[in-house]
Amino acid sequence: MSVVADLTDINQASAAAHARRIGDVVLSVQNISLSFGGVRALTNISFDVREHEVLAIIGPNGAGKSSMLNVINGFYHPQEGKIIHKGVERKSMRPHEAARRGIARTFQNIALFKGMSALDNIMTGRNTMMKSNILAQALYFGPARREEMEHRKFCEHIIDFLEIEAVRKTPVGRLPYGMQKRVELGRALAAQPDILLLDEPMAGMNVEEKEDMCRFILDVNNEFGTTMVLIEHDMGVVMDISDRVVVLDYGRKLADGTPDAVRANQEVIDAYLGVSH
Amino acid sequence: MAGLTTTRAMDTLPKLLKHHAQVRPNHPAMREKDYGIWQSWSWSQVHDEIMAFAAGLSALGFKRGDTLAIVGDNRPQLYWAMAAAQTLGGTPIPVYQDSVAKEMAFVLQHAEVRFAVVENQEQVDKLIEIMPDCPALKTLVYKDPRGLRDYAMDFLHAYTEVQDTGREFIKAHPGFLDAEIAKGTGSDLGVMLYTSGTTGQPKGVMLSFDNILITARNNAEMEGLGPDEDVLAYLPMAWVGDNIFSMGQAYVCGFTVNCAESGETVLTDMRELGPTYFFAPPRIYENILTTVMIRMEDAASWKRSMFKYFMDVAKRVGTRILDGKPVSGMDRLKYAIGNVLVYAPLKNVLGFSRIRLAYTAGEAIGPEIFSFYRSLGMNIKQIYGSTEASVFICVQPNGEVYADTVGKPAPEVEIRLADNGEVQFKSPGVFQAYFKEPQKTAEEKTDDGWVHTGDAGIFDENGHLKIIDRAKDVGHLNNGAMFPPKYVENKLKFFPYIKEAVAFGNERESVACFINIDIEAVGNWAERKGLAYSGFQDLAARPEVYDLILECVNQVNDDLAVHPMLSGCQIHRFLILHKELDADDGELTRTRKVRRRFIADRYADQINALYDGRDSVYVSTEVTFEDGRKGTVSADLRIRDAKVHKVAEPLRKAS
Amino acid sequence: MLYREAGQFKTTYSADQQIFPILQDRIGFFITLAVAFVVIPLFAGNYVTQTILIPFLVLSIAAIGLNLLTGYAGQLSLGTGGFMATGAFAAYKLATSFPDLNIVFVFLAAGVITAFVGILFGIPSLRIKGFYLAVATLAAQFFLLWLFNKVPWFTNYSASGVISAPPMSIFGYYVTGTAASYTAKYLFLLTLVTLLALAAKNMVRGHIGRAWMAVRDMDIAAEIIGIRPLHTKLAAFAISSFYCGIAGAAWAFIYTGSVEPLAFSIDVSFKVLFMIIIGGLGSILGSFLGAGFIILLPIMLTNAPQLLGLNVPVDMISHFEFMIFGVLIIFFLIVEPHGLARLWQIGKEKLRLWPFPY
Amino acid sequence: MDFLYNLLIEPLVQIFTYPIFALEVLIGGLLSGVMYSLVALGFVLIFKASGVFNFAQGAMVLFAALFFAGFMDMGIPWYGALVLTIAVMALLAMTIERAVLRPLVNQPHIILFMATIGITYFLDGLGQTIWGSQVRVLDLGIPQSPMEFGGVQINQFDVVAAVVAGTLVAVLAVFFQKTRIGRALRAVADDHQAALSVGIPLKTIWAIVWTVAGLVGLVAGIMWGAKLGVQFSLAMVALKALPVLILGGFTSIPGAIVGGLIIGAGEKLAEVFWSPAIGGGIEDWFAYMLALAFLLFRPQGLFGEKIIERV
Repeated sequence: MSVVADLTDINQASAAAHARRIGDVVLSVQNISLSFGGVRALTNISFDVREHEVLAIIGPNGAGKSSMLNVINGFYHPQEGKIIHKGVERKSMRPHEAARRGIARTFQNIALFKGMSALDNIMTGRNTMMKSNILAQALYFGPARREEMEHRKFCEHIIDFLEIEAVRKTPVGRLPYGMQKRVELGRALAAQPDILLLDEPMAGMNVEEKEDMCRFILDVNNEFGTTMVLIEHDMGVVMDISDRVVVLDYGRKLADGTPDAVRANQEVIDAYLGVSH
Repeated sequence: MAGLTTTRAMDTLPKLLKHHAQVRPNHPAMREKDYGIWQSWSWSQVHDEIMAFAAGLSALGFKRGDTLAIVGDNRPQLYWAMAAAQTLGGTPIPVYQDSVAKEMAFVLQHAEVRFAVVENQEQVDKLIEIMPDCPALKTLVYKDPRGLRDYAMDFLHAYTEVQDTGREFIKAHPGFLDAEIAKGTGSDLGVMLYTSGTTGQPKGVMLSFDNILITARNNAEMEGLGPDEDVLAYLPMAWVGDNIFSMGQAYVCGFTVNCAESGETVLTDMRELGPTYFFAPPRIYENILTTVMIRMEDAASWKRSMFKYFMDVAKRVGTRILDGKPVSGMDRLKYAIGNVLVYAPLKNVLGFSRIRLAYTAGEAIGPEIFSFYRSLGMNIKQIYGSTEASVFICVQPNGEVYADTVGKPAPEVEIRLADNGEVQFKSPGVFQAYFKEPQKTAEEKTDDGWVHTGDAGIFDENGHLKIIDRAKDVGHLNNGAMFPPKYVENKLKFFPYIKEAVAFGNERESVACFINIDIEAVGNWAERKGLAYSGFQDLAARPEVYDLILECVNQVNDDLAVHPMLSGCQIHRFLILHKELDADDGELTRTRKVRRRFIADRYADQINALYDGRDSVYVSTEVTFEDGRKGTVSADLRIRDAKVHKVAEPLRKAS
Repeated sequence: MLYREAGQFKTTYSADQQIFPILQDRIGFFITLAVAFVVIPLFAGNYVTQTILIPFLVLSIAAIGLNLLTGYAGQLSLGTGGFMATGAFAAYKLATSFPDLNIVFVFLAAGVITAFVGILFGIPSLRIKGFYLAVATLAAQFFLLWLFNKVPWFTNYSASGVISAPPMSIFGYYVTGTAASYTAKYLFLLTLVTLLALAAKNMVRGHIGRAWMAVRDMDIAAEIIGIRPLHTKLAAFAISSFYCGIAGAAWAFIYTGSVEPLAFSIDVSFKVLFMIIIGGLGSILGSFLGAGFIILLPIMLTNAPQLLGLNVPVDMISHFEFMIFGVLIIFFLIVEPHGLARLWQIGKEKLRLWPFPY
Repeated sequence: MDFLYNLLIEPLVQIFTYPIFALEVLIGGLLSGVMYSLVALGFVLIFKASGVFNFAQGAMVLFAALFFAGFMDMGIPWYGALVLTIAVMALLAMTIERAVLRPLVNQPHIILFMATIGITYFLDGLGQTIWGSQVRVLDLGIPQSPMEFGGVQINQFDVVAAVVAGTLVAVLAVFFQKTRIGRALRAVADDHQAALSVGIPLKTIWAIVWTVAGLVGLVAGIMWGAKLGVQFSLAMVALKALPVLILGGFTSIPGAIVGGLIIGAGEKLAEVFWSPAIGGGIEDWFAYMLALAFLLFRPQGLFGEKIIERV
């Protein structure tokens, strides 16, 4: 897997970083079970996410990975189990509440706002932090204007960070796939989340694009110390960039541990790695 | 320029910096397209930034006489670092950031660089890699912390943190920097630039403040540059031009230097900024022109024809109007309309709207490209210069701009032509020496300060210098007259019908030449003429084609005859080759330069035929076809005499 | 061709974020204003002012309002007429109950009241989307009209059910009632429209605007990045209704002077919807272009026969009008589904890149 | 206080004191609800097949009625008129498909919706240009007089209408279940690719659907026309069908029918027993309010299936 090879050096650097920086549990998923009208999507799933770590959730299609993310950010409401986020316990909450509590995510099929420019898309990520009332905006005076400028400035840093200066004002609909993925990442970052959920950030990318995306993910984790939970199919990438891996299969948790530990786990090998990938 | 005389007193860049910080504190000194807008720094801000960094450097142990390497794209912080080094009496050495580690290692070693300021992680990695070879190098400062978070080495410092310590340092030692600046004099070493000579290792050209500032000021006064210019800094900082335009002249005039967002965005940034003073090598102008033509191809037909019509108008009168020559009212009206419909919008889209002065130099620029921009009303001029001269040797004065000259000697520049035709100059800009290379210095520069350019040139009747060839390639006819083959060949090649030409004459009675027709151009011509032909060889042999080429040759002779020094080089006889000169056959270099010696052997008989009066000669050459097969082509080549003017009575310049 | 953007570089974000970042556009804008405020009042006759300019301005307000809701927030509404009626009657009640209240306050208050009504009928938008919502908004249309018809209190118990605006003045000039000059009416309206349009533009380029567009483009994603759907949609309904309310008040007080609920029938709702579709969804400029188009079209249709020297029976003409109007609408939707604003956009780009095609 | 009494108590008192009358009202309501169902059916057919929210359905009802009445006034016997009108509607459907739908294919739904409003204007204009705007009585010889079923008075016409409507629905059901085209149409509703795989080009399918909708409109038009006379206000009947749609769901034929019945019954009852309390004329909006109230509890309508959103 060429991506892996190219990544190793970056990886060592960041590995060192993590060793220093991984903290204690910020999000704890406990005995989550979810079903849609009888169809079981998740069965009694539990795992912890620690501060500053990159946690990968892997598993064959239909293993319930996306559902897991949807539960974490409140889009699905599990029938059983609870989620403890930053010490606060909750069974279910509306997605926008989750967002306001610092959980951001990107989507498997890009979910950008097609009608808006890349910049505006990223700016929407700041909306939760923008306070000026409607009247102030209508007049666009003092505080409202200043607020806009400050947030624009912040977003420009993200744009610079993700190297999308050139497409800043292009409507996202016109951007190539890889770029859209970056913009989406940017939108999530704009919210300065403490947990970032990435749903197959590299799906459908070519090798270079994957490399870039890996670099960005690691840089984000380094520069901002953002905790990351990501779903990814490319085992090479997963083993490479993640500190811990949770393996799901048919809605059940098979394993949970360091990449090497998981690689060694017989159950996983049978259920997953055995499957051609 | 009254504006500039005030700066005469200041003989170093740091002194000029203080001057502008006082005289025009709020005038923008630098801009950089970053985070989506043009971040701006006024002169007083720039002054403070530089002072802070200088202080920080000295806190890190940078001392008078130290050297500071600069590696990276054009970034304000890097320019400031140069000024900071100069403030402390040290010497900045900008390095080509794209040069491979080995070259870079050589430079840093040779210049005994102790400090380096680099742009980002990429350069940091590169320098760390070569550090073992550069024992002197002890301190690295990086501008962009991205990705360097985990680099623990203690010789690494962030630009901003250096500035912070600097600000502390200034508090602790007020007046220290002013004292340092006061110590500086014009004779101090201002900057050291490594030029990768065609042969051997790069040489460190040492330029004093006087070299830079006097040259910069002379040119600025000649062109009337003021503090309100905007230049776009996009050419490598290690190149002498950038030092003169973005440092020397910026500090002399106090105008604004603008840094592009990145290499890819130069053109868009250019369009946004609309510089007033611009330099670019010919190929850039050429690329822009090509893209213009390509983009126009896709335009609606009515638009295309409008474009074509007005471009013709411009070609006819644009340049004359620009040079203030008389033009009929009707044409002026047409030009005005064209300006509204085509020229102004075009310049706007290209970002040339505000240009008052544009320079080009390097290799010769194609006359049609040159006149295209001038006809749009853009004052583009050629200059002739070198690193050793702090750029300016010759400049085309306003109103006297010709595509085929490099202009008159720049102010305070003396030029003499050696008997082999080599151009030699003497000027305030003449470099001090090559660093640690006394004998190389001696080769290039006489004790009384004349510098060899290695170019052969002549002065035309308007006192403009023409560069005709590399001096070493210039030969002599038996009558002793100078014979620059490339010059003759280039003159021939300016005709679309002639693709290649090889001129002979060194140690011979007269000049004669081989000619390669351009199959495209001549082919079209033949079709228009209704002339049927079976292929290259057939077409090349046609008498009509010979007539066509003969006209070209005669015109060249007319031109040459005008000039006393070159009239001897008129082409007496020529033949048209039966095949294209080809790199695969070893007749050209891969860069399509004629390999004279090879051709001399291979076509010995044909060359003799040119001189022994035969009117045709048999030739049979081995050729390599596209698919690599070898074969031979043979033919009888006719030889024609050209019309030659008596050298005795040179006639008026034709046209 | 007219643009000279080289050298118009931005050194601050506020310069980069302004409504017209390009100098030539700013100039154009101010010229337009100058013409609207100075030239037109000087040269436009009463007929033109009354039959074209004033209704144009009034409906522009409504169009902007609906565009905020439908074009920006993506909530299709057919209740515009109902909301305009609310504005009209609210203004009437206010003006008659507090005779010495300034007309500006009357209009604003009417707008606010309508905003609340709007929120009320916006609530279903939380559960239902698209055409379901559109149909739901028809409820507002019919219920409100019925209300103003049936409850005599709204018309101050007038037998005819018709309300007529009391004469009101601003800066000593009458802008409603018979005493008001057309120029006064026009200038008052124009000022109102200018301010409201600017306010709208500011909102849509601010974070509330982005929230609206986010909900429009992908409501799920919007919620997941922390945009509150309830808050956002209701805000859209409120603001939109505020504009429609003012439009209604202006219609009743300044345009017609006296009006009955039927004047705000569902046809009005459709007219305004046409305006924003033809003008361009999600474009303030489009609201004006659309309003202009829809106002001028019938006028031209009615006058066309005379111009062509035909005399057609009146009812015929009205039927023809219906047909041609319908055809033109369809034709236009086929030619440029994105509306006049898009055409304008394209033209502008061409000028900016002139002489290049792209 | 009075008002509240009239609103909440009085109607119930009425209902329980005159149960027969209430029953009659209810049945009357249900029967006229069938008419709503007819119009709603037209909407549903088109929405199912082409995702177009066809606002012109009402106009088509009027248009059909105008032609039918027009032809009969010209002395053509009713079956002749029927055939002619059917031809007209088919022609109309094809024209619409060719001139409006095809050019606008793949446009956002709102654009197509606007287009159908355009069609509405056009049809209203055309119909009246051809047949004039005066009211036409349409006499099918069906007695309006009430008849008695075990003490319950029922309007014969309504019964006939109900029967006709019922038959039509049955026919449609058969058409959809049994015929190849019908199955294709159902396939289209599910997804267009499938439809194509059935081997019937989308164009044809649309033309057919619009024709069928036209026929449904024709029947509705004849019925309404016969009841209220053929006039412009018929177009407004369409608006009555909209709340039915919300209730029944845009894509459900049974929904359209049941919804129609509910609306019809509810409207009549409210009209008779409640409107005195709030001053009459409530049929304009009552249906909508009813539907709206209903929606808040069941957003996907009566028969619409629950939407599971995914990301």
